[in-house]
Amino acid sequence: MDRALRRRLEARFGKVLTGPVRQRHDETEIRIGAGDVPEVLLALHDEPDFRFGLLSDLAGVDTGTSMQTVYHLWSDSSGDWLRVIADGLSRDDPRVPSVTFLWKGAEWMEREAYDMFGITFEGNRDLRRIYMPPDYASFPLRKDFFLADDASRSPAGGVRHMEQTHGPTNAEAGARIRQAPAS
Amino acid sequence: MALTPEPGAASNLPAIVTERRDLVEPIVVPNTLWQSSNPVAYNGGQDSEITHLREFEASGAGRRDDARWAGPLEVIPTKADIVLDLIRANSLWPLLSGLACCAIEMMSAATSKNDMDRWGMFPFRASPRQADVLIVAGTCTTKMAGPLVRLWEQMPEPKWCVAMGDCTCSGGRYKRSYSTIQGIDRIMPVDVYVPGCPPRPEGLIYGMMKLQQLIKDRRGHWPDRAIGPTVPEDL
Amino acid sequence: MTTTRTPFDIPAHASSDDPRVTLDEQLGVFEPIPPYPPRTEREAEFYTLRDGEMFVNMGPQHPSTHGVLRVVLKIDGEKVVDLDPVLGYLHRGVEKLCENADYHQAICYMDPLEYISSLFCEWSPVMAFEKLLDVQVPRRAEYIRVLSGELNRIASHALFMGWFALDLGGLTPILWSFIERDEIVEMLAALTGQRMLFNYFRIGGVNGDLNHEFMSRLGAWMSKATAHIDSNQALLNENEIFVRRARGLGVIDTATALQMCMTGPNLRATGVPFDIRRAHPYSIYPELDFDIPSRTEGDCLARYLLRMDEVRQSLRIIDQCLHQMPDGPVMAKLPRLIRPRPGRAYAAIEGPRGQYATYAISDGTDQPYRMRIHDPSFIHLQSVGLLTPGNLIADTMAIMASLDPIMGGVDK
Amino acid sequence: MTVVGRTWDRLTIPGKILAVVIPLGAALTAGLAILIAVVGGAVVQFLADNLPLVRFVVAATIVLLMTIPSAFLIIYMEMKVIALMNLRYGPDRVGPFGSALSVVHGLKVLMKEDFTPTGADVPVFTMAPVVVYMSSVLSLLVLPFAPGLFGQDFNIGLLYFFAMGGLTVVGLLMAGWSSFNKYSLLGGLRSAAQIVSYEIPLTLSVVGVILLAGTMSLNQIVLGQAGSLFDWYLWRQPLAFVVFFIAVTAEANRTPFDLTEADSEIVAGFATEYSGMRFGFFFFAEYVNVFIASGLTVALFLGGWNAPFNWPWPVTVGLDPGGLGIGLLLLLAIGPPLAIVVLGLPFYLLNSRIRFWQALVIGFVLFNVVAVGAVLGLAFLSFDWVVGLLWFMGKTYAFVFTFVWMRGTLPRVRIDQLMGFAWKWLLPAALLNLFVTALAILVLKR
Repeated sequence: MDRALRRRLEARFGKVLTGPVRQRHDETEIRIGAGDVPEVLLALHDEPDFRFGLLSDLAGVDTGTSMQTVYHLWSDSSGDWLRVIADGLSRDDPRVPSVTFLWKGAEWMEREAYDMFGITFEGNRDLRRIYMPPDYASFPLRKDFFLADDASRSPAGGVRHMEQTHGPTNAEAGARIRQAPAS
Repeated sequence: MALTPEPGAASNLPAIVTERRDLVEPIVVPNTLWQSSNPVAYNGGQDSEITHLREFEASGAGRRDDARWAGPLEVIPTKADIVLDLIRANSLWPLLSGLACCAIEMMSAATSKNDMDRWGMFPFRASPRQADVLIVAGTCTTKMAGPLVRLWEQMPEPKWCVAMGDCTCSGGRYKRSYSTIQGIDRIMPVDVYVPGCPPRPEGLIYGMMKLQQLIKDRRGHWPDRAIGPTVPEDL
Repeated sequence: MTTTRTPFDIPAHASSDDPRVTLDEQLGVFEPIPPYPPRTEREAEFYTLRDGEMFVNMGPQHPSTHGVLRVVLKIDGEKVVDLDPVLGYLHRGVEKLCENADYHQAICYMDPLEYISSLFCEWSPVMAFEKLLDVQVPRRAEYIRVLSGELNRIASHALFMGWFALDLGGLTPILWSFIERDEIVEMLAALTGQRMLFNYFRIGGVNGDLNHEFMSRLGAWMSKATAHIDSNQALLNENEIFVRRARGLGVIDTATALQMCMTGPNLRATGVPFDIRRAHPYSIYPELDFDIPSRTEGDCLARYLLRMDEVRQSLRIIDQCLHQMPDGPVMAKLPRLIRPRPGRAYAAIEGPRGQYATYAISDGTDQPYRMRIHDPSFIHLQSVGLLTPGNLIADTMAIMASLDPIMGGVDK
Repeated sequence: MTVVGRTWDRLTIPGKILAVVIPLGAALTAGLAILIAVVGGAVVQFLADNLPLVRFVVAATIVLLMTIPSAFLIIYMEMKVIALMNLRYGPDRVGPFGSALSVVHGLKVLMKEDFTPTGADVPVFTMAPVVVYMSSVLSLLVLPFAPGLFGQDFNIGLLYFFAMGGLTVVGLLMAGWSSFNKYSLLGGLRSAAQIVSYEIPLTLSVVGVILLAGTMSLNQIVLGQAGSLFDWYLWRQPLAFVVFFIAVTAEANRTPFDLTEADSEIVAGFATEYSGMRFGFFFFAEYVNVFIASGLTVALFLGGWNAPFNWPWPVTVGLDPGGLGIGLLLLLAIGPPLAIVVLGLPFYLLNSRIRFWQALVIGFVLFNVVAVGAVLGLAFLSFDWVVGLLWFMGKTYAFVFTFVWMRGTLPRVRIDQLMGFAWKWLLPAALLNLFVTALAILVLKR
């Protein structure tokens, strides 16, 4: 656990952070608003204090109430993985600036997050579905997309793509959207 | 064993198949024994739209026996068919198409340790036009279903299909997934099922030898093929 | 003067992804152009043909796409002008399935991701779950993990060698490398009970201790492994045709590789000795003595040779593991039903292709709330679009093979 | 049920066969006798008047028929040799050591559905395999197998050979164009570029040989190399030999120049859309081409049917069976049974588990082997064409093995390397060889 990194992060991004800097095991976590993603990541990438040169992972998360995009970074100046969570995206129209200007390799990861969650990355010049076919309408990894108990016994026999045809409002009584823990 | 549909079953589905004729027709075997806890999840419980095999059956093109088995060879006495089947059984060129994990074991079956070449199954043809047997090795997803069916239809008769692995036989570990086909016998006829996740190369070779036996028993005859899962006659 | 043809000029026809395939009666042509107007800038740019160019649809069934990848090539004669990889033909929805399975079951879904290096696919989620649970893994279990993992790395690199040669037209190397791979896989089957999808790592340890058959097979193999690897490489390394085709092909420099988020051998071939085993140590790797090979050329030949160097380092690691392995249990004491406290964990390991990472979120139930799988194949395949344009069709396969993507991992 | 029907039913199966065959044979014999009596003389006269034509037709037919077994043999050889190089067994179930497998593959291909894709140019699509196959077969016509054993001895034999070999590219281009498939098109164009490029060094490299032999007739070229190993043109034209071998490998579309059907790049090249026997024609033509390439290399540079050493002793088999008189009949009657007993007796005496009749069977088999061997040996000593054929085939199959070996070992070159190699290295080398040869002849003859 790198205490110095925590102090440096708090000193540099104190105003931008929307939550406390958390540390557990070898991970450091900061939370920022969606609009601050380019500045924060650019600073982390370029400034000599941080030098987070490697984008280790980019993921979308559906917390049940809002959307998040999560960036994991690696730096040779710190022993920790840095997790940057862009929080509070609306579930109806999640939008976040793209980081392809920094890491061109983030393009496909953003496409994947778009395909699975419907998060729009502004600035990504190839934001289309990557896994599911173009005529697919649902976003499978959203929490209001329910899996069948056994797709092979369903009427369509699993031959077609499973689609989400109902919102949470008309879900049956047993169906409850899982919500992420508050942490 | 007589089973009656449960009261909650969807009414627009065809009745339980009873005749062999009916077994040829449907792609999706209607299930009346079970109902999804969330029926709307599957686009309102509609039938599959993959109907090409059904249309093919309806067109009657499959019933013409042109150049498939007899054709110009009809003049030769019937006993010649035994020889022809022997020849076909001993020269099975698989299509070089692996879908997923099982493809590695399929390749392993063809390489030095388990040498499929010994039975004349080796030249993996890259083009479906020259292949005899389609080994569907690996998970078939719904996106891959169309290309896979096209591959099958591009292969010239007589042709056979071997479903290798649990995913292709029945869905396997992806039976809940939103994007996999729960057994490729829903979209194309299958001659031999080789279960396992993945089966050992010896398993595949055993399946291919079973296929040789089937060919010698004249199983590849198109009109005799049942499309859809193998359902007991009395169901 | 160039004439352009846009997707709008093409009469509507069925998509290749549509199972109801209908060929246009009059044309009889199946162009890979999508039947809808372009939705992104890049799509519009790609699916517009200039004079003399044409599309070639490579895949999803093609001998050298390493699975069910579909690549739409825009070619001008033999020269590749541009290409558009179309993924998803093996998308099995693993992440969603993991969210609907409990923690032990989720590991079971990991194996088929990168099916020739399954142990690494298990390793990163297992480590992430252990972080969530604050479990200390017994040292013997860590040693067994490293031992079996490095064996799996050798098997994976052996197959890489074979495929790379096969895509360059060589017939024999793949059969020779499959001999090594089969031997290793049989040995791991003696240890784990399965040939390919081992499902061996458990939260808090491994499934079973080393057994006699594994050890005897390993000993027999180790005594001749170096000689086998040398003879296999002699078939390629001294082959003029092979070297001439691979050298200077698909060169990528360090800055671009970092921009493309590359890791593993593909990054190390550009001169950065970045290896998570050293850069962000995990398991018992800090205690082991091994080198991180790196090369500066960044071309296909460097990527190939680097992997062959890694095989030798893996043999060193296996040797040390066998000598230093302590006694003790191989599983931590854990309840049957696992309910970690709510939290988030990220674990990354160094696999044969680069960084395998898992980001797991727990909400206090027995099922992961979100499980993100980061796969190096997915990242590396992306740079094919960067490296290929300007080269020939035959080079496309060589570049793709040298990056060593596995479609199971790419499509999840 | 008539009398005939009842009689027919009582017959055994051999009886039924004989009952059909004997009347049929009698009728045919009678008909043939009448036919020969009526038009026989005229036909014989016509044939005698047009002997070259008859010879051509017979030779063409024999050559056409000969390609199929030799292709089967080479296919089997390739399967087995590559398998052994890959450290596996290869085919071993169908026939002894799997030797029937190539025939089985061929027959299976014959019985597959014949398929024409939508949008194909049907006449061209149908003709392409025929063109490819016939160009291979026609090349064989001038290849000298042995003294007196060749299809036709043209005085422009080599030119004819290259003309026919160049026709292959037309067939491949037809296949690539008419298939209506982009992979096929790429394969066809690749083959056009490749064969046209390699035709030039190929032809130029043999000009030195032509200068040395003073003729373009393959027969004369082979005769010019008569003598020992050191009279072969290989030693006088080493550079030409290397250039020729590389170029002929490219002409035959073999590894490492098999770009036209590179299955890891363009699925199966020009043959992508071909199925059934049409594909079989391509498949066979490839192996016939291998045979032709090897045979031509042998004929031009390795002395053709000449033995690699001067035959050290004069062979005269002064056997006159007529001299024995009635003894010949006695020998024929008594000799074989006696030989069978003599050959089988050791097995009976030395192994107590073998019964007498089994020993006799063994003796019979051994006697046949010995007799066939004796006859062949006699023929080998007596007829120079048997000797020549054996030497020619031995050398040719050594080259076929080399082709298979290269396939098992080498990766494939890239198209630009392929073309660059032809134009930058092979062509200058062939020209250099030509100038040096011409200069040497000029200087030495003066």
